[in-house]
Amino acid sequence: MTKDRIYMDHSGTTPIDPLVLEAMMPFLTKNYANPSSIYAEGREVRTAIDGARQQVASALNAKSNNIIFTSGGTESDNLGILGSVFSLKEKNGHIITTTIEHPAVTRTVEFLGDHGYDTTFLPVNKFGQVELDVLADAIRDDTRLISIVYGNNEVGTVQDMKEIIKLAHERDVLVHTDAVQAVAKVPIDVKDIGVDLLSLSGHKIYGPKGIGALYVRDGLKITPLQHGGGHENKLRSGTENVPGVIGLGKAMEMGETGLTTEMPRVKAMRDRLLKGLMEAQEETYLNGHPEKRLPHNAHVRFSYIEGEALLLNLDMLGIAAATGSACSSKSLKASHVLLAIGLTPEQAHGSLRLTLGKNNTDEEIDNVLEAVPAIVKKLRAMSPLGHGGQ
Amino acid sequence: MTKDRIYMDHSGTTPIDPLVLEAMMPFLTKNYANPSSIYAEGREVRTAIDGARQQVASALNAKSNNIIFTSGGTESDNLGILGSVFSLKEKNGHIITTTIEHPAVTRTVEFLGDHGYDTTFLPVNKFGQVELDVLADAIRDDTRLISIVYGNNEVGTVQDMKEIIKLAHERDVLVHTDAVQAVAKVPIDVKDIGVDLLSLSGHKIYGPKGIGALYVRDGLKITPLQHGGGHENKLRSGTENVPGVIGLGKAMEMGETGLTTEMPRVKAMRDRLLKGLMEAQEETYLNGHPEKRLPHNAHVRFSYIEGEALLLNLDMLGIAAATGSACSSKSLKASHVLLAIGLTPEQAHGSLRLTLGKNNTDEEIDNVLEAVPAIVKKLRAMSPLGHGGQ
Amino acid sequence: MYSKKVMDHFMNPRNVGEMENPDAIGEVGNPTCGDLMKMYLRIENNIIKDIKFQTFGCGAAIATSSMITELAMGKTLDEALELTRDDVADNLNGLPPVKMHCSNLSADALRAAIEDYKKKHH
Amino acid sequence: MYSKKVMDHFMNPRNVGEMENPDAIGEVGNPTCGDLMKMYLRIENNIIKDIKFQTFGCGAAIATSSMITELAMGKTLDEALELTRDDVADNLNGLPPVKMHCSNLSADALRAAIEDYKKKHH
Ligand SMILES: Cc1ncc(COP(=O)(O)O)c(C=O)c1O
Ligand SMILES: Cc1ncc(COP(=O)(O)O)c(C=O)c1O
Repeated sequence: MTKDRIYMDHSGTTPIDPLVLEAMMPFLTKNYANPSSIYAEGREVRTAIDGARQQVASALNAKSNNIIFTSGGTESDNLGILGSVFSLKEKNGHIITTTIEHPAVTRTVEFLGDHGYDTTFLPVNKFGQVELDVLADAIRDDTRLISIVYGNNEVGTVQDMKEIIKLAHERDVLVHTDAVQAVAKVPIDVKDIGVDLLSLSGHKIYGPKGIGALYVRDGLKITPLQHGGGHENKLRSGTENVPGVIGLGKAMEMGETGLTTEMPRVKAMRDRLLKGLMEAQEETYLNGHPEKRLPHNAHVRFSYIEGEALLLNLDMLGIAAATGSACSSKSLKASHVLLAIGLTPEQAHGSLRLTLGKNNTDEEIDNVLEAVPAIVKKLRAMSPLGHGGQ
Repeated sequence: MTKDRIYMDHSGTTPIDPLVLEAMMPFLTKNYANPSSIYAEGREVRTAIDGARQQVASALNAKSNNIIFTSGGTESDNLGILGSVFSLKEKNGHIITTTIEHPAVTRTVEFLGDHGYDTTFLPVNKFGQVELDVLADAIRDDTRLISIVYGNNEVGTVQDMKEIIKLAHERDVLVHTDAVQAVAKVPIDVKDIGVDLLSLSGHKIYGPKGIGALYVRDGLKITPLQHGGGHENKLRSGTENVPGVIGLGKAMEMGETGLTTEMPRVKAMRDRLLKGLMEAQEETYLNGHPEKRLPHNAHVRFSYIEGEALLLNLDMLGIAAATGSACSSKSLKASHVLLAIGLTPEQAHGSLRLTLGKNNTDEEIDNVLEAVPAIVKKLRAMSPLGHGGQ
Repeated sequence: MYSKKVMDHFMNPRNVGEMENPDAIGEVGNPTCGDLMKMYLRIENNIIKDIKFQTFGCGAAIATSSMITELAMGKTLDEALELTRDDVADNLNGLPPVKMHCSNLSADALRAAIEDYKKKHH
Repeated sequence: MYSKKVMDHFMNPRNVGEMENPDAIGEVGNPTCGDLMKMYLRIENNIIKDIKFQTFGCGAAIATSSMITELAMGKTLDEALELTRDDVADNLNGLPPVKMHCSNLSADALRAAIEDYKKKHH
């Protein structure tokens, strides 16, 4: 990304932090040995993997043996959900998730639905929150697993995970949470919240793409999905992505520190951005919860315009952002998350997601606050709806 | 790996070629965008992925749309086997594989065996070859898939894939081949051999770890195993491991070229190494086929000694190698491949695998030819068996 | 994703805006994609003397709207009626396949406007 | 994987080799791992005056063989009989768990040799 471009799509992916890359470099060059080998080079790599596993564990207040490395958040979600459900004695039953999950969870639960399980997709309130009484009503005697996204990737709503898990455990139901967006954004202590399974991904936290991890609490059995040489404590086979593992370890360590050093500044920028966007023109609305939201996420909706057109205009001005518009997705369906919080398809179309990162500056916020209102104005003038059309 | 060490475990893994790493570096640094994004940075990455896919395809004489990127050879094997079998109309039947597969195939076929499929593990002859008449006899009317390793990762035997596939197709049976070790070692033309599915892995061909690909021939349907955002033409979800993909593309391109530029020199070194090892002492035997073998693989067996002890001694002398000894494996079981070619457990123990690479030198061959016989002599002198013990 | 031509028409749309007292208006929408197009015509002697559009929609929707106004301007109604979705896409040097059916509504909008005119002047 | 002490005993095994006319021989093998150990004793006045071993096996098997010869040398037969697998492992600063049961046979080999001696001199 050239210096003059402004990158505000950190929920899409993040650059690799230079310190993370520095930690990875030896493993992309001289330390290339296979960690399963018994010679010195292999043992050295094995030790490094152990260290990275400890880094990931520590950042979550877990232990090394709770951590399974995977190829990313998607695999972690698949393994967390299918692996735990398949290892239960009962070969069917009921699975609960929400209407605002990432496809990695939605499609996986649907897969279970296609294979003999009952599934419930819980509605959320207009802020994108799972309501505890709605959840309580949905739990059945044969409910096996509840999977709820910790921090939503679109509107940024953060769930009351501790209460959700408490409720689930009172009813003896396992809980998986997709924390791909929440890790390194909000403090997460797996012991404190008591979660059973938690997914995370490298490339959302200044680590590399193609690596992720699944936390599995002590004593919980999961069935492996990928069969082979028995790597990762026999739970996930495949030669270890060593540079990825090392990068994820470092990124988790840095992410934990960044919660106090970086995140307050990011949140302050985000707050100023949100305020500025809301004040710049009429009929502009916040999506998601005003307080219980990921600290880097600004998600706003402008009536009468369409998101792809907004993004392309921003792109021409050098600003990288995301939208909930169907027109920018392959499926051409409006964001299921925005529909779930009660927007009409037309409303969903006009949404803009700006997700900040530690490299963003106040000056960039100023630039975006200048650019967006001008584009909204231009597009509204073209629109047959609302202001433009009347 | 320090310069004075000698690395001869290229079937375990390979260093990343500096040119491969050079191709990857932009994607580990500035080109970090998510290829699914619509802004300029994302489109640029998408274009790069398309280019890498073309590189992989070209090296196999396939087309871009035949290539699915995965997290490695293990995932490719899982997806190739399970994905193709699960997409068939018939929900059971018969699967054929061999007794010399990598665990990524063995365990996957066993998984099918545990889930209602009949499985046959074909024996091989003493050279590690699948015999066509044995295969022909094993095929049943309800045989759905045959999975056979192209070049064996231990003894290096290369199968007559074209004949195997011809036979299978005459009987309307799909063929998957695990070509993780064969790619970039022997020429592979998927059109010419007519294979249906083929697995490969980055880190065996001077590419990165944690990336692989599955070739799927035109018109063949597979069922995805990893559910999510529908990446990889809806067949394998998960944010693309972009640096890995780019690295694999470059590695495949270089591997293709290397078949004529590097491999003859590697093979000549291997031949000299094998000859030297066989001549250095009595009761030394070649494992695998004398000609139909991977050009970089030297696999020999020394009576009366045990492989882990041999490896550790080599390691102390700075030589990295592998063995078929149980004692160096986590399971403590002797190599199933060596047992399959007819060795006793005691014989299997005394095997040494040296797999050469393009960075090995004639001088290193000299060093190994000096080191191994001395160690064999020393260990035999300690041994209560054979020479030592009598 | 989009051709240079598409981006040009999208960023600098021709004939955009509302028309005062048009002779005809056509409006179409595609529920799948949520695009909405409004086409205004000024017609003299069965010739399109002026044309304007308003579009709620993605880049392709805006670009195709702009393109059809260029294609239709000055044409007779019968000539204009022959303009197809493919004409629009071709003149834009192509559209992403997924957008071909979704956002390529401008020929329909033009047709709707012409029909509106014919109905009124029947 | 292996401690320094194990590697030392493995690379420089003490008391390795065959013994001419030993007073006793013990031989044990572990079919799982394929290790085979042979222990030779020279005994005077119930004291182990000399001990030698031959081992077919992995690093741990060789190191434990070497270690037990050091531990047994000079001991009375009764003292030597009290040496356990754990003594061997402890004196080597530990063994990898997987090798504890598999390759830690040297105490058994020593016991077999002593029993061989007792049988002969009963
Ligand atoms: C909430 C959430 N879950 C899962 C994923 C998938 O993770 P990955 O991109 O590593 O496959 C993502 C990111 O795309 C995400 O935002
Ligand atoms: C023949 C064979 N198949 C499959 C694999 C697994 O590939 P990966 O290490 O990329 O998971 C390997 C390497 O370990 C192999 O040698």
